Amino acid sequence: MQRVGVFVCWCGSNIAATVDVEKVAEVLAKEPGVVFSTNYQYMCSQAGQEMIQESIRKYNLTGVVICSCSPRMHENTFRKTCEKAGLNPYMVEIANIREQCSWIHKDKDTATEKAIILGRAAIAKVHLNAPLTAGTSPVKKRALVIGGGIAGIQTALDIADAGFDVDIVEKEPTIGGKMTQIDKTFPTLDCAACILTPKMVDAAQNERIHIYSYSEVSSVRGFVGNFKVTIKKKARFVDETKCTGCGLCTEKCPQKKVPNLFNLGLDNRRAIYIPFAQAVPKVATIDADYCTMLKSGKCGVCSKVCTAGAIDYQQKDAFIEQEYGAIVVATGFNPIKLDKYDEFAYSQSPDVVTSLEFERLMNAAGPTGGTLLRPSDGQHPHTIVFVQCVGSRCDDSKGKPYCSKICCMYTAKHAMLCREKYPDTDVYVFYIDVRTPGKNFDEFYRRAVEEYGVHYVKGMVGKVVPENGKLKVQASDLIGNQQLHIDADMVVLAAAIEPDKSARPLATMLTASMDTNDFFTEAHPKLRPVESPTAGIFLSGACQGPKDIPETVAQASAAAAKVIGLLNKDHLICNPCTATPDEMMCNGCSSCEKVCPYGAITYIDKEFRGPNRTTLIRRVAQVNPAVCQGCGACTVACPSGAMDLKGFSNKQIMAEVDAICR
Amino acid sequence: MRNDPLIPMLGVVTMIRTDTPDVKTFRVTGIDGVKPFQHIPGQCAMLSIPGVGEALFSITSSPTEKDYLDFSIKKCGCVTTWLHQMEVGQQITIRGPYGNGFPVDTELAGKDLLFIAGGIGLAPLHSVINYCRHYRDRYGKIDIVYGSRSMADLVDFPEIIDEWCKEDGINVHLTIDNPQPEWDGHVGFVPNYVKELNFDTSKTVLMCGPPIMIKFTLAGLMELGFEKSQVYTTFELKMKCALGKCGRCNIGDKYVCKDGPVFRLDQMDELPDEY
Amino acid sequence: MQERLKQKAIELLQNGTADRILGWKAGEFFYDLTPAVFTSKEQIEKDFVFNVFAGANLSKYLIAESRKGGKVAAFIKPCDSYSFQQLLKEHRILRDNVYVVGVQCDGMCDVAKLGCEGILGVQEDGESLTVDTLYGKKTVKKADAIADRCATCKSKKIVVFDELIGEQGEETEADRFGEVAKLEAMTPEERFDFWRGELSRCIRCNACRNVCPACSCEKCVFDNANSGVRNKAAADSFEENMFHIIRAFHVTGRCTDCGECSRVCPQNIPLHLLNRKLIKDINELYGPYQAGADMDTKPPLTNFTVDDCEPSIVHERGGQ
Amino acid sequence: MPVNEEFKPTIVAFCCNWCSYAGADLSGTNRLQYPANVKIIRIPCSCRLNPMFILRAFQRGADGVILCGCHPGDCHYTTGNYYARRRMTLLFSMLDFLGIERERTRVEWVSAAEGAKFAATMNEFSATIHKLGPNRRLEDLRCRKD
Amino acid sequence: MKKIAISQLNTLFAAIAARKALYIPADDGAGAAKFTLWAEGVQLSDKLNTVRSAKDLFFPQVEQLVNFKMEGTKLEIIENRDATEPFVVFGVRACDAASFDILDRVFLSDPVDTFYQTRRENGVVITLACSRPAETCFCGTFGIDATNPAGDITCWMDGENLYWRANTEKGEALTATLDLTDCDGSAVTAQQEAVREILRKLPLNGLDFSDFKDQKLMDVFNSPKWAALSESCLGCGTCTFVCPTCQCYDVQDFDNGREVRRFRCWDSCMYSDFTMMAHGTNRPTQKERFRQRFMHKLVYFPNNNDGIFGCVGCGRCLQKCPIHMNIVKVAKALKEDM
Repeated sequence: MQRVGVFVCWCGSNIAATVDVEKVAEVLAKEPGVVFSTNYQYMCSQAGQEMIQESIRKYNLTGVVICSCSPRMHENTFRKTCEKAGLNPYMVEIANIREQCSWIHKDKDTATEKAIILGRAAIAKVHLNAPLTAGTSPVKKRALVIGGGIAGIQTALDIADAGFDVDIVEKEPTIGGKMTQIDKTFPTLDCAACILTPKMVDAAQNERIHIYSYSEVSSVRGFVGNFKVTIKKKARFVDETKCTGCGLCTEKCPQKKVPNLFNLGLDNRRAIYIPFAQAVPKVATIDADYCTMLKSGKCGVCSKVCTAGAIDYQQKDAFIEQEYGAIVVATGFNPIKLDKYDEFAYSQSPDVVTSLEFERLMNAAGPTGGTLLRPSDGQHPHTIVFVQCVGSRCDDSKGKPYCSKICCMYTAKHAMLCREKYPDTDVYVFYIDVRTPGKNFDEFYRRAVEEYGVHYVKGMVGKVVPENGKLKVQASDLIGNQQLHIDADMVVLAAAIEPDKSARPLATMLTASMDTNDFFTEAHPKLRPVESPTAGIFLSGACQGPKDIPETVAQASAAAAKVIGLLNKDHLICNPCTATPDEMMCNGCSSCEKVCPYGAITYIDKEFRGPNRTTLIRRVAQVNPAVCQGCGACTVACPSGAMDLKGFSNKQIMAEVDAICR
Repeated sequence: MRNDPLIPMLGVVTMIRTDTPDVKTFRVTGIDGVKPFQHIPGQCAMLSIPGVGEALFSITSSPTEKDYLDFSIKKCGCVTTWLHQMEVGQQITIRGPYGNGFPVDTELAGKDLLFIAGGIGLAPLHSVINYCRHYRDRYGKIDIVYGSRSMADLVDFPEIIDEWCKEDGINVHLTIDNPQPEWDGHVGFVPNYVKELNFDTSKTVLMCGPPIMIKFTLAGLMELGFEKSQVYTTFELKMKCALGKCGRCNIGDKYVCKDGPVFRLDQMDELPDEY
Repeated sequence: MQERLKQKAIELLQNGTADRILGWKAGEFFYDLTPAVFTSKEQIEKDFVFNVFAGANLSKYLIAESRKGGKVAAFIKPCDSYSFQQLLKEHRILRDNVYVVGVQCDGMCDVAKLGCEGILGVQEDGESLTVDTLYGKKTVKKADAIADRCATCKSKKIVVFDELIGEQGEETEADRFGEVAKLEAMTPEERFDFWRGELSRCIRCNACRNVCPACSCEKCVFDNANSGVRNKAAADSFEENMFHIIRAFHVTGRCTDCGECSRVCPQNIPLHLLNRKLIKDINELYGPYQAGADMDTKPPLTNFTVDDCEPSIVHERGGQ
Repeated sequence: MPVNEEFKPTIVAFCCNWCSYAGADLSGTNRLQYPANVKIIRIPCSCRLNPMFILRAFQRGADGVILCGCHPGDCHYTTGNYYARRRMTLLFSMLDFLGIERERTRVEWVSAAEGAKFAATMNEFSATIHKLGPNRRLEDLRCRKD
Repeated sequence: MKKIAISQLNTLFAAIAARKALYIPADDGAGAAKFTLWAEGVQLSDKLNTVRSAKDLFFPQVEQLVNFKMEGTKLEIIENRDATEPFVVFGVRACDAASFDILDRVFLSDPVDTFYQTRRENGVVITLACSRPAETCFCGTFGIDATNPAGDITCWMDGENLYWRANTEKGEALTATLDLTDCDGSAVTAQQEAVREILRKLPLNGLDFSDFKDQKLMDVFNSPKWAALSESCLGCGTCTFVCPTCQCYDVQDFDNGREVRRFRCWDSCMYSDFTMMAHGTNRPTQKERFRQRFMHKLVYFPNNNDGIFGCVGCGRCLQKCPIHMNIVKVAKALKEDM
């Protein structure tokens, strides 16, 4: 039971015109525990606030009920007002008698009656309020970026720029990600390597950035401001500190038949390799699956030729523990596997390629040295068919329901480049829609059609059949309303993109939520697009959804800005309205843990005093108040009612119900 | 309509005194301003705030107070918390008196009395002490040993200092558990203090306090040569009806609310150890 | 069967596998077995009983037994094994301290279904039961005396065990939801009258709750003065409903449908129908789910899919 | 059930703080009318709604209870309303199974922008309850107002 | 002795019900009998006994005591106990009839419980002798004659007639209002003989509790048997609530926001919160609670009540306990050590 003061606001005539404020104050004065009740023209005004403060002191109020506009409007104002008068800010309750009463009712008696009931509910609740104090937790001033593609690099650079240490964990031997494989970028057609590699070097040389290449995150504990992360540095059998990146070993290695994954298997490399010339770090890695030395103990050529003595066949996976205040996920994307798309003969003919493979075939550093040659026979293709939306916008189980967003533009780019370099080629693009919403995008596409003479055909390719060195393409032209049969030399499939496979287990570790397509969910689709709902986890790049490079970079910087904002704080102020378990009633059943979207609930085995001077160990829930956001899902999942929510406790809500139904 | 013993009468709180951080004393009269009923020291009454609950409390005031009943109440549960928030003028319900009370006019008459209390345990003894002070000539020497956690936790401290200590034939021995700068009295636990004081065994002992204190003090008294039949104590259990019917305070063949709450320790030996 | 169980119990004690044996103890009559803990060969030889009236689900006792130190061996029937695994899943039983002997079960009998007064003894022989009563002898087919819950048994499979006595069984095709469907087909008025008739008999003895393996809360909300729903005796129809609604809801997705609630109800209220209704709903709306069937599947109330049906399906689903 | 002309239903609306409560505010800001017998209780998220609160409301004399939350997928806490949806579906189904009028309970997703939807929903729900008459099947006689 | 033909039973019930509310055991539709307010069409059950005992009619499970109204610091006490109309209960068996002695000793001892007292004064108990006892019956242990039950009026029933004997003034008064035929007691005596023959064959015949009377309270209390006996007890209240002699109760307040209604309801010493206080309970495990119930019936109650046990041998707990633990098993186990 509190000593309650009730303050009824007129809000000028906004409330007073339809609610008899005097009567409300008068009736509420008779409620249990109410020691003072009054009304005033504008409670939120300076004078109104002073009146509240004076009354708190004069009547020794322990609870305040303000009947006024929506708490969404002035709850904070009044909390601060009361705090200044020495009352805990959470001892204030607002009865919303404007938006939810005076403004929706015309009849004064009805509105007055309702205002009284709403006031009564607020009084009933405030009696059960308890002073709440927001806790704080320290912030470790270091960030982790998971994924070293353009998103991760940009985020890391921005964070480092602001003066904070950043670690990048990259699972491949080099940072750079997908962009390293790309030849030119739309819509400017500048060379991807030219704009990316300087950034990679910047990252490597920045003393605030530490790159863990060929590494993975193996566990994450803790919470915003205080993550404890274990990083697994996979054995690359080369001492990074000694390797000079001279590349001699990669030339001498006798094992030559290793599919070169950087070129998507379009050519081969050695068992010891540096993915590409501008790799960062420029350090060799032994592919343990192919190295004869590691497999059979016979060979050792690389070790012999290495003058730096960097080869270490005994190297083991190393585990590094590090603490972070914030974690940025930048795990990126991959094109989907096309094994379910047999109609396009992807697995039957080497001349049916994905767009990313086509990218390598066009790249000066690629398997063909930048000359477009058919993989099957090394001949110049004369007719090329591009197929859009392979696995994108699918409603069947084969593909993805979403639009992969980048395909329309890179296909326009590919078509344009083909026609520019090889004007003798016929280029067909089959599409459902061409989507070009971006700066200079539509102009780019129109250039492809108008200036470069690319044949854009609205319609789907039904079948591709390899026949006599040609690819017979059957397609429909929806506008011309005819079936087309094209004898193509190459077919390029714009495969849908999907989140990297490493994202799902990572999300589990981070307790960050994902959608059904394994894209990370943002805290709010519009207002908090670069944050995960899990506090302290931020999203950068295509792990959140399909994106092109400028968008990725923009989001990367945005995520960095959020991280910087977080790391700038010495302490985080926690939301005081958190869930709290009553350990005496907790069954330890884990129901609450399963519904917590933030991973705020953990369990400990705790010793309790049992009957007759015995002790017993029970598994009980613990809520980390720094992580809990106070949604209350756990309180309902808990069968024993051990879990309750401060500020919205079971008793408080029931008291409101009772007051309303009285 | 019949007057059922479960149906209480109205009372009003006419005075509230804060004794310690968690003990307050409430003065209750009928709403007509008259004392609700007569009682024997050691008896109890049921106080209730409708909607919150009903609970049994020892009557702290002496029967010789003509106009009111006092209750010293420690804040520990639902009802007591509510009582502590209450203000003067609040109406509550009251029914009683319940229990047997101390045998002040029979066994205790003419005896030297030793009161031993710990913390809020003084409440039931307070009534007896003041009764004995009122009828001073009916009793022999009076010793009072009273201890608490700290100075602030000594209930009725002003009354003890200003009245009891100044009265002839009454020896008050106060103690607190731990030293405090402003305390110049004895420091230590009640059981040890009782042993130190080395009382002679002709006294009749009235004891009330936490179970652990009773246990060790009793052992101390035995060491000094006291018999269990010389020692009275009073205790409380969960009670609902206070009429010996609802079954809650049933221990062995006794109902604490009716056959107790005052027991002689040799009687308690015949009861199961469920208190 | 009884002899095999007895032998096993003695063996487990003697070879040190277990310090205590949880089984059933003989009563005054043939049918009143009491769950009991045995610690010696002598006790087992004297009192251990297993027969068609050993219906009690022993799994809930293991919450406490598994925490008493030492190891306890328990005889677990198929439906008990679901409860047992569900309790493991909720971290209520310490698995390491329990040795589970799975016992094949062909269905338990309901003494009321014998239709006899003054029963002096029951002789089990093959498929029939010979009942000796104060008023004469009577032979009843076992199949006719089988408990209702066993007649619609969901599974004869023992889902968790350390060793097995008898045969491992399979999930059955029994129609568990026939009675629920019959009620669903009624009008709301009829359903209301049906449940009022049933629930108004409730005496709030809490037998259903206290026997229920899913109701293993440290402190039940109905005993908790702070929960806002505490009640000791149903003061009126609302509280009769309230208790059973909340209880059913709290065991939703956790109830294994062992049927103990209906077995123990002194007023013969078919409480299992409430739980089965929810199981049926879960199966139909969110896909088949059997509590206790495994350790991993997320319980339906702590799980979701983005395209779950809307609550308005209750209106739209048709029926009455 | 005879419809009492004087019957003024009591309707409790639980609204999540982020979407529906704001939606209710918006309907006020736009001066959209709905009956005064709808009283709103603010909860942080639809997943905070314990079935016990609904039963409590019926016990104390509510004639209808409605839960409003963010649209699925838009939950401020990302997943809260998905859990609420399952819980309410099963609860409502059980109440229906017990013969309680299924129209007395309802869930509606109302975003912060849907002031009009909020008002329309409340008008409609209130009319439904009005037609249904007073809650008799889940009332506590001790709370009945004479 | 008077009689009336079985075919005239309904006429008899109608005649009684014309003056007073009449409760008779009738089938509840779920295979059990319960005391039901008689109205045209309600048939007498052929079950041996009701699940809930006749105690319900005198000490109902929930009973309104008093109301309070609070406004500010003011409090008002509103007495609103349910009016008790005169009533007749027919078909009470010998065991339940004997339970009234036990309940009377609790409720009618000083201070008198006026709620119970009023019902006792208003109620006329018509007992019905048993003809087909069950294996769980052991009223003989307590000296109760199932063939000659107490009550204001005793009845016997054979295939043709209901025999009627008024025992008290209340019984005589009711009898005087009814149209019954005089008869001799030979049919009754014959039935009694036959039934006594069956009673002798009951499995629990010969069960003797008298050993408990010679025991020291603390010896029984400290028996090592309690731990094993209570081990499987679920702590439910089934035994308590079907028991005709259990009378523990709780007093609770219900606040509907306008007034506070104080009521009492049955409680069970088997419940974990029975003796729970702010700082714990004095019977922390089921062993203590279980022991309390049986100690009360077998030792404490007889100690205070001239050796009368708090049990009448009706056998309800034997039938209804979910795990089949009961006073017979407890008594037998304890007696092994005596």
